[in-house]
Amino acid sequence: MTSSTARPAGVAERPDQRGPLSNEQLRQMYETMALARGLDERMWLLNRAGQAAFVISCQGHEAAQVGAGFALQPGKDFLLPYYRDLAISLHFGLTARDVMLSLLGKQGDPTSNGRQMPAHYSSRKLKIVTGSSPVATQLPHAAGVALAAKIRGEDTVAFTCTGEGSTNQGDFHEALNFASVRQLPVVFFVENNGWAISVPMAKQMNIAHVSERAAGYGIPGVTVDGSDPIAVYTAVAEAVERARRGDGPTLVEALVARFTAHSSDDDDRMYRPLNQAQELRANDPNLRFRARLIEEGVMSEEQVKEIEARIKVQVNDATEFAENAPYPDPSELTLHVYGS
Amino acid sequence: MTSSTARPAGVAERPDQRGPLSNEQLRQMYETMALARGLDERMWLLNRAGQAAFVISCQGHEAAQVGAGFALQPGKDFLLPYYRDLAISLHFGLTARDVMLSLLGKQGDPTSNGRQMPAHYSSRKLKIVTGSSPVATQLPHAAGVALAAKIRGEDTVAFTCTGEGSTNQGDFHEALNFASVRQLPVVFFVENNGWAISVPMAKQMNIAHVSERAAGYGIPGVTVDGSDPIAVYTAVAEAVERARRGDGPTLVEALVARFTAHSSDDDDRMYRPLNQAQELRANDPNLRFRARLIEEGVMSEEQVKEIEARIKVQVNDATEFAENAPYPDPSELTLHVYGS
Amino acid sequence: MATKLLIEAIHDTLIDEMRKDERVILMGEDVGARGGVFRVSADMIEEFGDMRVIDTPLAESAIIGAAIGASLNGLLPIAEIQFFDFIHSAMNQILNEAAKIRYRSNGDFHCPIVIRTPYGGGVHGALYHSQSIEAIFTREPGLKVVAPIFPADAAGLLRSAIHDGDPVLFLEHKKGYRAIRDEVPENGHVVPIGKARVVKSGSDATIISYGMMLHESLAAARALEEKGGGSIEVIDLRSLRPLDTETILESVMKTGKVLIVHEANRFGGVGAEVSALISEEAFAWLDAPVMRIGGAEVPAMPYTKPLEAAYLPNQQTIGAALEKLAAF
Amino acid sequence: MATKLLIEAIHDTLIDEMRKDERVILMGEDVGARGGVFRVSADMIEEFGDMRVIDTPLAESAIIGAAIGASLNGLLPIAEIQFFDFIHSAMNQILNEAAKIRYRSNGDFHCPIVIRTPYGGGVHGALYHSQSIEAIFTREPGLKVVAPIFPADAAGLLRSAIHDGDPVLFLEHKKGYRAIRDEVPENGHVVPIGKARVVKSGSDATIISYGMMLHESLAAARALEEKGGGSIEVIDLRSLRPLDTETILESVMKTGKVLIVHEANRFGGVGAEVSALISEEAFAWLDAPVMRIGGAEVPAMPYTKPLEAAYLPNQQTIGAALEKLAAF
Ligand SMILES: Cc1ncc(C[n+]2csc(CCOP(=O)(O)OP(=O)(O)O)c2C)c(N)n1
Ligand SMILES: Cc1ncc(C[n+]2csc(CCOP(=O)(O)OP(=O)(O)O)c2C)c(N)n1
Ligand SMILES: [Mg+2]
Ligand SMILES: [Mg+2]
Repeated sequence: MTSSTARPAGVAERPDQRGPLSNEQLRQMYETMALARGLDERMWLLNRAGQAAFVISCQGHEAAQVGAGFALQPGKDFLLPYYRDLAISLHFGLTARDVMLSLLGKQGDPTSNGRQMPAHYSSRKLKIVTGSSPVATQLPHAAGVALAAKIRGEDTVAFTCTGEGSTNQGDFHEALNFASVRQLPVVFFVENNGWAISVPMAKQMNIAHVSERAAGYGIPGVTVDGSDPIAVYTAVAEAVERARRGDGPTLVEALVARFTAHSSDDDDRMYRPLNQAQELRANDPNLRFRARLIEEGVMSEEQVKEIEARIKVQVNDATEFAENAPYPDPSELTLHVYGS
Repeated sequence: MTSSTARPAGVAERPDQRGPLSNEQLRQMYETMALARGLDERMWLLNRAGQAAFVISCQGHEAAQVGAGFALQPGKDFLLPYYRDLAISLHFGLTARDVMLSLLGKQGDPTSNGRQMPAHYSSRKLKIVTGSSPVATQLPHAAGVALAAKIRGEDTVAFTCTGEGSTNQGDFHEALNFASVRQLPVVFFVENNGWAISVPMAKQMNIAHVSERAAGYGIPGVTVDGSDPIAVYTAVAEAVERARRGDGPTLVEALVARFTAHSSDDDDRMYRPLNQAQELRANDPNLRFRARLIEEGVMSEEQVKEIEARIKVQVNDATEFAENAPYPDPSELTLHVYGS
Repeated sequence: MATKLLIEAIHDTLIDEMRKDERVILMGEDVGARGGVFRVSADMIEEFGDMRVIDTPLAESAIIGAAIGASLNGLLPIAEIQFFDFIHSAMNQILNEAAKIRYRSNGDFHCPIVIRTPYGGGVHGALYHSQSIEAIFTREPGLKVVAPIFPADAAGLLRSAIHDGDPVLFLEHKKGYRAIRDEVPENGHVVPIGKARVVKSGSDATIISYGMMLHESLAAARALEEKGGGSIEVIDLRSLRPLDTETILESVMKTGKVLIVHEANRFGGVGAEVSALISEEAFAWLDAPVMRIGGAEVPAMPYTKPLEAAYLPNQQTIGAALEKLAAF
Repeated sequence: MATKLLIEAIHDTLIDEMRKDERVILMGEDVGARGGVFRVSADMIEEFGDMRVIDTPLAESAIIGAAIGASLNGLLPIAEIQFFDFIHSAMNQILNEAAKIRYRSNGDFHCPIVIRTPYGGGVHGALYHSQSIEAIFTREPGLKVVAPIFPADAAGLLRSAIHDGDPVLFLEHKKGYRAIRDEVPENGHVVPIGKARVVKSGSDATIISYGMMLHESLAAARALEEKGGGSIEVIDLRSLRPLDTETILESVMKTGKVLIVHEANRFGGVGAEVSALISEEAFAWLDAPVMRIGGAEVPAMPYTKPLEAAYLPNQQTIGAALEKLAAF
């Protein structure tokens, strides 16, 4: 399989299978998806209440992110995320408190101590690499992270994410080409929600699937249903194996939905019909995955209640913790410009 | 046909045909190829004699360039060339004297009046658009030239050229994507000589043909034998028709050979075996085309002699003319920074 | 004379010029149905259609490169870069191409494009939605750079920029968009590129500024005068390249004391050139060192309130510098 | 002490550091078998192999971006940009990424890369093989910029740059490569980043310069002294960011007269910052206006001999300015 065109649109390679995942792992998958959603919804409340100046959402992307995350080895592999990657960042070890501290720009925010906008997830300890706001710049970084691993003979994988609109940037092209020429252990993960702020897919590129771009670099390109975490897990696991084997990069496109406006600064009613946003939510991957796990006997109603309860506690605790945390002192402004 | 992979490498779509070209046109084709070669060889002599500080060659690319040129309408279509495009620039109306004036940086050089390095072919009158030295920047320009034509409803085509190594630049990606999304009348012509200075194709990209990159933009990609001007004419004519019809851009890759070192500042013996350069010359497209036209009765030995004679006169005249031309006056330094 | 917000003056002038001249087009990310992320181009795609108001793919180098190409084929393109902070990947097209086309072709070609972009901070935009990196562009011969902060100047300079034969970087302070309201003359008001404006005349010292800091400077100057601290002249550069040397030097020769204020960091900022120009041309008239105030000398403006506030100069820091200057 | 060309000092130091530290790699266009277009990395791929000496595809943004990523994963990458004139498409990676990584992560990450690139003109390189656009980079907090023109300084500063924890732009004057030969101390000579050097001491005026113009300045200073025109101090900045404020101000306070000379155009050049700094910090010591000499105020250096010569400052133009300064 070297291109999505080998398959009907948006259909995963082995949608029926769930791969070698234990029921315990499947429940963890769901819990991380649900925690991300819970935090995300709380962030919007804080924004509407005037406590958070800016929010940008993972809502609709959780299944794709967590499915991918389970194919990686947090602590060993590197994650180079973009601003929608709350769910996979949680899977890599970022905590609810970390997220709320950065949302409110409070002292102790491990991603930047309040310097960056929210959603710029970062932690050297967790191997989540600091990113900027200009899109696609993390793709060449991922190639470089993988280059270092390859030079040292390690089987670490660099996993980097971006949106489909960002694949129109020169850095996307240069990064995939560089990674392919050097056969580097990197996976390029595109979360295709069909919109770049207000610009629909058709005005962004003249192809049906981003994965068709893989052909230009001589690497495999896959399109998976991003609403099915197991399908995403399967596709990413294969890409990760390929990378560890030394067979080079893969471009994986997950078809997802953007439930919210682009960000709290956007109003999507200007450019997409309200009913479209509603239709998208009607097919909520989190609800579908929960129903499926219950139906398949992987998770009991009891366990669901426990999970929801745990999440409620975490979200409340994180919110309170961040609200009570102090702001960085103004004297911090000039720290960390240079190391020496 | 949307990718070279539909065809064995380097074989043109209709190699047996010569398209609707008259014998007169075929002889003109040869004469332009030969004139370009004659000028190019003279430039090296002037460089070795210390009269020209810098030379960069079209030797080995002439057939591809002139074949393409005959599929266009000079005076109507725009050419956005790169530094090897001497032959197609001559076809568009640049004269031998123009070329020699720019080689020696003399007053009256129409391309820049001695400001740019040689081989930066340019003339507003001839619709040859000024270019820089950073590679691939002319590709977005070509998209823009085509955008203006489309907005005004003209059926003008923008034809732009670059080398295969330069297709690794972000601007290549962004230009082809933009042109495809807007379905612009532009033809992207890649002269693939297998080398980016000292870097062979295999270290530049992990694909067999640059034309495979077309798939990522949803446009046709073609690979043609650049040593056969008629095959190139046929492929480019089809791309030009497509553009004039309003059916958008095409990526045409011509497989050519670089007979010389990268430029007069390079010594290719450091990175490619001498015999390789010699083998390439053994298959000289100019000689093969001449033999073919004679063999097919398109051109007589007589006419060949006349052509060679005309070229000798032109090259000598241009050299003398440029040698005797004055240098720009130092006071010119500060002209044309701003218009007002 | 109508009273307009800065953003309204720009919006109305764009529409006016596109109605008057078919060659004018607008291209950029989200400029269509969204009307731009700040709504500068609100309702324009409805009036002019998507052949003249173009939602581009997310690729800044292509936006500028295609605008350049279109300008070489007879159009007068206005390219919007969504945030100044995202202009970097287009720098090759701006600095090596647009700015050099006239010169390298010995005047055979020219490149009449306008690059509009929101810049500046104080809106919780953090490191990548707050930048003031104009000095990267003002050092480039062949390029013009303007940064109007009054609605009338924005309208008048945008008109000049659209019809200028050379590439013009048109900087719009995003905090000023809806913070600055003022009168704008009707029908076709034009402000020439390269002319500064004495916003307030004075005799004891001169403040040279532009952008939102011009308003902080005005407030500081007025506050000082009210407590009898001296009469301060305030100059709005408006054009950052070319600089209005004449207006600058005239004022310096009158007051003998200069404070330069901008939001960008000091090192290598526009203020450095203005200061160097003044020492070269008006040294004999100086009664005190030319002083500069700028944003903090850190990579960019942080997000969280207290750090953002600490980054920016303000009426108080400017006032303190004025008193130091007056004391000389 | 061995005598070496500037290019030999760089070449030998690269090899020495790559032998000493496995984390050091070199990546760029044609750096392998070709040894770089100027042969700075001659014979290195043979010794270190193509895992540590990497011929990259023709894509500057990927070269810098991948170097950044490699540095974040434990390597000390040296990225070569074939000509300074081609660095523009990597500016997003350099200015928005490398320079801001430490700051934006609150010191959690840092980016120890070196960007080596040949700059400067006088070699018939025309508009795109002659540029001196260092001021674009010196204005960026978070980035360090050095421009050694003596072989010993090149060796010593390259060593410091490789082991510095922050991104360093290392500028190599291409005309100086084979024009400048001088002594280089053996084994591990180090020159700290941020320290200028008084190349020649004097008492009547100070020339502050760097790059090839430093040598033109020295020649002009000596010529003036020979005809009894006064004793001129000449300072080689060597580091353009951080600037050695101390050495600069000490000299100004001693001589009271300053001429700044660089190959880059004056407007917004490094000289503007140095001049502004001097008026702010040493105004009371100045006996004359701080003067600047730079390349012509045009988009870039033309190709043809007479125009290239007219673009560049030289001993004569510098000498003339010195005499003007002395006359004050
Ligand atoms: C280089 C650059 N240009 C513009 C922007 C402004 N911007 C932020 S997100 C965005 C759209 C991104 O769309 P996509 O890549 O599809 O990601 P999504 O938000 O849909 O997940 C734009 C234009 C930016 N961040 N960086
Ligand atoms: C952006 C940029 N980087 C580097 C160079 C230096 N350079 C000039 S030509 C060249 C190789 C181009 O190879 P290719 O595109 O295959 O064209 P060819 O010379 O083989 O025809 C390089 C690296 C340049 N001109 N522009
Ligand atoms: Mg999207
Ligand atoms: Mg080539």
